[in-house]
Amino acid sequence: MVDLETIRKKAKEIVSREDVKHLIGWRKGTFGYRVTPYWVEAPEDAEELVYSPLCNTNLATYLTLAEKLPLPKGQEPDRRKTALLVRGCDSRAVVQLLTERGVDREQVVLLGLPCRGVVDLRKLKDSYPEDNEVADAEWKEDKIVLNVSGEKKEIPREEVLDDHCLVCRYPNPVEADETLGEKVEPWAEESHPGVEELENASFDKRWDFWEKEFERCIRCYACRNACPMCYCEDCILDRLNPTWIYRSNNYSENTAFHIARAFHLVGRCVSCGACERVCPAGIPLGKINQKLVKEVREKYEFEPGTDPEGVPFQASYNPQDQEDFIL
Amino acid sequence: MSEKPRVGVYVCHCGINIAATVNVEEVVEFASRLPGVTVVRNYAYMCSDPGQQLVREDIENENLNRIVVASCSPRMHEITFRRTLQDAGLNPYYLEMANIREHCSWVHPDSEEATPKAKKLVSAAVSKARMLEPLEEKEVDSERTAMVIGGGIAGIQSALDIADAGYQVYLVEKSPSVGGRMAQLDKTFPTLDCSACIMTPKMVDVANHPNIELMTYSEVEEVNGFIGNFEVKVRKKARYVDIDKCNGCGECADNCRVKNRIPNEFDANVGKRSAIYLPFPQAVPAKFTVDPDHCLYLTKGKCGKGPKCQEVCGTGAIDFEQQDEEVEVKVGAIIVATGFDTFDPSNKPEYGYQDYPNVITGLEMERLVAASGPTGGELLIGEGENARKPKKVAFIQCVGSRDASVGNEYCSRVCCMYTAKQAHLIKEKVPDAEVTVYYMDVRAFGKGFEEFYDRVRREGIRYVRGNPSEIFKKDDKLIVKVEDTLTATPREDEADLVVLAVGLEPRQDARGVIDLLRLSQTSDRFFMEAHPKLYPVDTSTDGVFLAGCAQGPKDIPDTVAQAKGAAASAMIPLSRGKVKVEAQTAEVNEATCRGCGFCTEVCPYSAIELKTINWFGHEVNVAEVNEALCKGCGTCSAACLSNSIQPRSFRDSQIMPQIAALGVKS
Amino acid sequence: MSEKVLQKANWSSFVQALADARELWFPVKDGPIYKFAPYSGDVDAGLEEYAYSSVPPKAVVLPQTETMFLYQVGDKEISLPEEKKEKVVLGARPCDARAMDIVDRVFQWDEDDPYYLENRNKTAVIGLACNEPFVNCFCTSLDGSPGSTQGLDVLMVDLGDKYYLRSVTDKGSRILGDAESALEDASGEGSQAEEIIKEAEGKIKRSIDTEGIREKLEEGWEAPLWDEVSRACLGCGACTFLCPTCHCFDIQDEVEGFDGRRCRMWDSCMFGEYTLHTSGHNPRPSRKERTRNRISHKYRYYVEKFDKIACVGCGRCITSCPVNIDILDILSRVKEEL
Amino acid sequence: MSEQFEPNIVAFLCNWCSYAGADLAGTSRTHYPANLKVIRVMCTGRINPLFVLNALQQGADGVLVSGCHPGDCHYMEGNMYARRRFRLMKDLLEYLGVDSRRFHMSWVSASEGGKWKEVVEKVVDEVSEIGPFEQFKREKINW
Repeated sequence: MVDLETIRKKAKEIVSREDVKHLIGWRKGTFGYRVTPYWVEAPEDAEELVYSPLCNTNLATYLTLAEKLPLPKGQEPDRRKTALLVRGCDSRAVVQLLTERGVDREQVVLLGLPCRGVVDLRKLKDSYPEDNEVADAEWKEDKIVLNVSGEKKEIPREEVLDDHCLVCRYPNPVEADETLGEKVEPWAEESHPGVEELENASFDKRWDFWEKEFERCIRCYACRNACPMCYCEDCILDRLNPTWIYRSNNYSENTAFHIARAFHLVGRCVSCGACERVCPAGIPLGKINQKLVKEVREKYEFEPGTDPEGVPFQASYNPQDQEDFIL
Repeated sequence: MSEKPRVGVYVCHCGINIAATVNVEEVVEFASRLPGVTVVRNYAYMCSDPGQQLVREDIENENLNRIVVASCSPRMHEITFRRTLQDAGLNPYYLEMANIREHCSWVHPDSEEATPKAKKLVSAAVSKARMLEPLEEKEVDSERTAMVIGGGIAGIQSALDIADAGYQVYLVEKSPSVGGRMAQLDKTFPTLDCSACIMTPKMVDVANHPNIELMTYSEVEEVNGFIGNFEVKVRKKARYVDIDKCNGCGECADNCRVKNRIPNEFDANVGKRSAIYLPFPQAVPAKFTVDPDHCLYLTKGKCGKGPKCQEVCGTGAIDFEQQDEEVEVKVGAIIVATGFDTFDPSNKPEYGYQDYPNVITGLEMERLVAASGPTGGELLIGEGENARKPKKVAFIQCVGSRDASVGNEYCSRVCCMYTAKQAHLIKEKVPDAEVTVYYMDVRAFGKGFEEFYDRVRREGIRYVRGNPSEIFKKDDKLIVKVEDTLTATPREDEADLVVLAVGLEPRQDARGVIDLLRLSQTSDRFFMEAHPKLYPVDTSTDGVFLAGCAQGPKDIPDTVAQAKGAAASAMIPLSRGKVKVEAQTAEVNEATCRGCGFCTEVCPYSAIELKTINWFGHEVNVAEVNEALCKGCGTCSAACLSNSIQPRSFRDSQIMPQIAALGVKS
Repeated sequence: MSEKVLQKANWSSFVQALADARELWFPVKDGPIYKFAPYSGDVDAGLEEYAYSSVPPKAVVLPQTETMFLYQVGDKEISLPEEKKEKVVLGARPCDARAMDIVDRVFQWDEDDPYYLENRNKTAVIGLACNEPFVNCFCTSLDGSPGSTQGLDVLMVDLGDKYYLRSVTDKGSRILGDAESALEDASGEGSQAEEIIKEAEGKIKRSIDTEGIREKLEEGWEAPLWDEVSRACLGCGACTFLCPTCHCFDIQDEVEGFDGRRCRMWDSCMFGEYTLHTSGHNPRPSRKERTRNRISHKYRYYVEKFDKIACVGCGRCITSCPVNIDILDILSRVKEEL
Repeated sequence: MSEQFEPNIVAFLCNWCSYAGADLAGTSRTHYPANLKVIRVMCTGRINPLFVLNALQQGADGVLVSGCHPGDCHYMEGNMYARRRFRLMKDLLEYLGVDSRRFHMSWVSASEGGKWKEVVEKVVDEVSEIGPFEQFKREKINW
C-alpha cells in the first residue's frame, strides 16, 4: 500500500506548485469513525492529511460541486489547477467526467493511491458503536484494525467493508499523474452483490422490497449530491416546468425519483458506492446502480470511467445492440 | 407567451367517417369543459373551405390563440390547417391535431369505445395546445442544381425537363449507357411505336444538353445535407477507356479474345458480346467499356502477348491504368429513378425456366423480336441448323405478380399488355402460329388498352383463363398443364415456346438507395412516397423525389408523367433559390446546459456543436444548434440529462401534459 | 400533575389504551432507522431497542408533505382536507419535545398558521427520558436535559422493569387517565427517575458555551471561516430535514389529471433553489452562504426574534452529515476565530 | 363480479413509421382495442425514457414505445439510441418490480398496419392480464 508520510510529502510538493490552487484529501473528523474531506492550501496543511479505510467520500464530486459564482467585471477566474487524491473509484469518476467534458484534464492534478476498500459505517454501527473519541483505522494484511481510544480491534474485512469495495475490480487508479505505493489486487472476482437475489424474486416481491425502501426516503438528495456523476447545474428533480417528480414525499414520487436518478447513471456509474453510504435513511441504492452496471457490462460490454478517450455510453449505440425484447 | 391560452376546438365529422362511430356531440360537450377552451365547434368537413372559414372567423372574432382540430391524421392535413391559421394571422404552429379518424373511428367500430377514446385524444391535444409556442419558419439558400439517379426513361425525362427549365442536372447512371429498360423493348403497347425510335432521340438529347452532366457507369456513394443543400459523392467507375478519345468504331470489340463469349445483359443475356463492349448500337454515350469481370487482362493479368483491343485501337483510348474517380457535387434536389428488375422465374421451378431453353421471360422475348436484338428481329427457336420458327406459343401471365407464395402480392400492371403486344408481334412474324395466353384476369385499364386487347383477340390469339400448374416435357414438346377455369376442364397443351410474363420487382440493390437517402419502403418493397395520393412523387426525405418504377410498377406513359411531376417538384427549391428549413428545431437552454456533449454525439446531422461562452466571467461549454442542419428529430433531448435541449413543438413541457391527459381515468 | 408507574409487563395494554383513545404515533424501526409512524397494532414493539428516531417527531406535527387545499383545474372552488385527529406521540425524546416548543413560536408569532396549530394542538407528547445519552448529544449546553419536560405532556423514565410516568400538563393527566387501567400509582419512583436523569446528564460529553455566539455571528459575517467550514458540504438536506427545529417549507401545486392540490413540504435552506429568484438571481448562491444561514438562523436570527436558541442539541445534524460537518465544531470556531 | 378491467395504455410513436403504420391500420379499417392512446413524436430517439415512468405515475397501466425498424429511421439512427435506452429502462423497471408486461417496445413500419393491430392487441392483452398498476399511480396517494 502506501504510507501516510509519502502522501503528505507528495501533497506538499504539489500544493507548492504555482499552478496548483489546492489539493483535496481527507483529514480526521470530529468524532467516532468520521473522516472529512480536506483542502490542503499550504504545504504545512498537508500534515493533517489522513488516508485510511475510513475515507469514504468520493473526492471527484468536489471537482464539479464548486459553484461558479459571477465574477466582478474584469476579474479573471482562478485558472490554477485542483489537485485530488484519487483511488480506483475516484479516478474512474474523473475519467468518466473527462469523457463528458465535466472536467478538463489540464485543470486537475491527480495523485493516485492504491485502495483496499472503505468501511461501511452502517456495518460498524452495532458491533463497534461510535464514540466521542476520534478513532483510526488501518489495514493489517486483509483485516481492518480499528483503533478506538488506544484499543486496537482486528476485524475481518467482510464484516465491515462496503459491499462495493469487497468486489471492486479497480482498486488502483485508472488515471493519475502519479500513483504512490504499490499496486494492490482486487479482493474478489466481479460480481454484483445483492442483485441476483432480487433478480430471482417475483415482480411483486421486488416491488414490495423497494416500496418499503423508497417509502423511507426523506428526499434530502444526499445520494444525488454525493455522486460525482450528478453535476447538472439544474437537476431535473428541482425543475418545476415541467415538474418531473413532485416534491411530495410518498412512495410514488420517491420511487420515480430513484428510478430517474438511477437511469441517469446508466453507463456512467463508477460503482464507488458513495450514494448508498451517505443515505441517512439507509436505502440500498447500490443495489439499483449495480443492476444497471451489470446490464451495461453484460449486454453492451461497457465499463464506465475506464477510457478517457471513449464515447459516453448514453451517447453511443451499436447497430448490433440486442433487440430480443422488441415486438 | 404571457397571453392566456384561448383554445378553439373543431371536431370534424368527416362526412360519416368519424361521425358514424364517434358521438361528435358528446365530444364537443366534453371539450367545452376542458381548461382553456373558449370555442368548440363541429362541422361536416373541417378541411373544406367553409370548415376552414369557421376557424378563421373564430380566430378573428373570439380572439383564439390556439387551435385544436380533431379530425384525420396530422400526416394528412396538418399542413392544410397550419395554412388556415396563417391566413387568419395566427402563427401556424399554434395548431394541434387530434387524430380521431385513423386512430379512432376507423379502427373502433363500437361507439362505446370510440367516443371515450376520441375525448381523451381531444383532451391530450388541448393539453398540448395550451403549451404550444409560435415558431418562425426560416429559409436558407438552395443550390440551383439537381441530381437524377437512374438513366432510364424516367430519369431521362426528369433530367430533360429540369435542364430545359434552365437548371444544371447531374444524371447518374450505373451502367455504361443511358436508356434503361425502355431501350431494351421492341415495340410499345398499345400504339406499337418502335421503342428505340422514340427513346433514342431523348437519349441523345440528354447527352447533348448543355445543362446536363451525364455521369454514366457511375454510382452514388454518399449523400449528406438536406433539401437545397445536398452534398453527393459519386463514384465514376473506371471504364478503362478514355471516353474523350474513343470514337466508338468498335475495332476493339471485334478483336477481343473473348468476342461473342460473354452474355450481353442488354439482350437479357440472350445475345453475346466481347469483354470490351458497347451495350447496344444506339448506346449513349457511344463509348466502349471494358467489363472488368470478364476481360482477360483485368482478371488474369494477361491477354495473349498484350491486350489486342489496345493494339487495334486507332486513338489509343484504352487505358488499363484507369482508376475509379470520386466526384462531389452539391445539388438542391434529388430524383430517384432507379427502375425495376424483372421477377426471376427460377423462383417458380414448376415452370421449368431453368430446365427448358424454350421457356423464356417476357424481357427475353422482347430482345428476340427486336430488330436490334441478337437474331435481328427474326423469331427463331433452337440453335444452328435446328433453328426454326415456333408454331405453338404459350404465354403465362402473372409470373411473380399477384402471388403471395413468392412475396409479391401486387399486380405488375404491364404484363397483360406486353403479353398482348408480344402475341401480336408473333402473329405478325409467324402468321400461322398458334398463340395461347393463360391468364387469371386481363387488366386493360389504360388509354387504348382495352381496344388493343380486343384487336389482339380478333387476330386469333386464344385466351385461356387458368393459371398453369406445371410445364413439363413430353418427347421433345413442352406441355402446359392447366385447368381452364371457365369450363372447369383440365388441359395439357403443347407448345414450342413458352413465354413467362414476369412481373416487376424492386431493384436488388434498392436497400443501398434507401440507406443513402433515408427513404422508406412500402410492403411491396418499392420506395414509399410521402403520401399515396397527395404526395405521390415526394418521399419522407424533403428534396428527394421518386419517378418511374422505383416507386411501383407502371407503364411508360405513367412513368413519363411521374417523371415530369418529379421534375416539377424538384424545381421548386431550384427556382426559388431558397428552401424552408425545419421550424421545429431544437433549442438549448444555456443556463442549464452542462456542456457534456451527449447531444453533439447523438445528433444524426451533426447539427449541434459545443461552444465556449462567458458565463459571468467563467468560460463554460454549452451546446449550440445549427438550425439549418437540425431536422427536429429530438434525439438530442432524450440524451440530455439536464433536459436542456428541447425540440420546439415537442418539448417535455408539451408532451407531459399530453401524458397527463391520457392518464386520467375516463 | 399525576405520577404513575407502568410495569413493563403491562406495556401492551397501556399502548392499546392510548391507541383506543387517540391516533397513536410510535417510533418504529424502518430498515436501519427509527421514525415515528402511526401505531400499527404491533404491541410487541417496545421502546427497549429504540435510541432516538432519525426522523424527529416534528414530522407528526409538521408532516414532510401536507395538503393545504384541493381543487379542480379550471374551477375556482377549493375544498379543504379532512380535519385532523387527536394524536398522541409516545416515546419522543425530551429534546424533540423542546424542539416543538421552538417551532410553535414560528407558526404563531404574527399570523396563526392553521395547519400547524391544528395539528400541534391536537397532539400530546409522551416523552421518554434518555438513560444513556448518544454520541453527539449536547442538550445540556442549551438549557436542556435528558429529562427535560419542556414541550412534553407526560415524561416517562425507564426504571428497568417499569416506567415512571409523570404528567406535565392537564392534557398529560387526561392521557394518563385514559390509560389508567394499565397504570399503578407511583410510590417514590420519582426520585429514582431524577437520579437516572442526573446520571445521564453527567454522561453527556459534547458541549458548547453559547455565550456570545450571536454577536460573533453578526460580526463575522464575511469571515473566511465560512468558506472553510462549507467547502466539504455536499449541499444535501439531511441536516435540515432531520433537525427537529428546522421548519422551512415550500408550497407547490401538484396536479394529477384535473385533480389539483396545493401542498406544502419541507424545504431546506441548504438547497440552491431555496432562495432562487425567478429572475435567476440567487442571494445565497453557494454552499458558503447556505451553511452560514443554517447556523445563523439557529444561533442568531431566531435568538433575535424569540430570545432563544433554535437548537436543542440533539446532535442529529452531526451524526447524519455524510461528510462530518459538525455544528459544534463550527460554533467553537465561531467563538475562537470571529 | 366486478366490471372487466379495461387497461389504460399510453403509446409513444414516431411520426414516420409507427404513427404512419397506425394511420394505415386506420385507412385499412383494421379493428383493434381502444385501450391504447397515442402520443406522436418525431422519432423514438426523442422519447425520454422518463416519459414511461411519468405515464405509469399519471395513470397508465402500460406503456408502448414504437418506432421504425433498425435501418429505416427517418433520422437514420434515432431508433438505435432508443433501443439502448429502453432496453435498460425496461431492465430497471422490471428489477424494481414493474411487471415486464407493462412496458413494451416495438418496431412497426409505415406499411405494417397489420402488425400495428397485432402489437396493440398483444399489449392490451398482457396489461389486461396483470391488471391495474395501482401501486405507482399518483392518484392512489391519499391527498
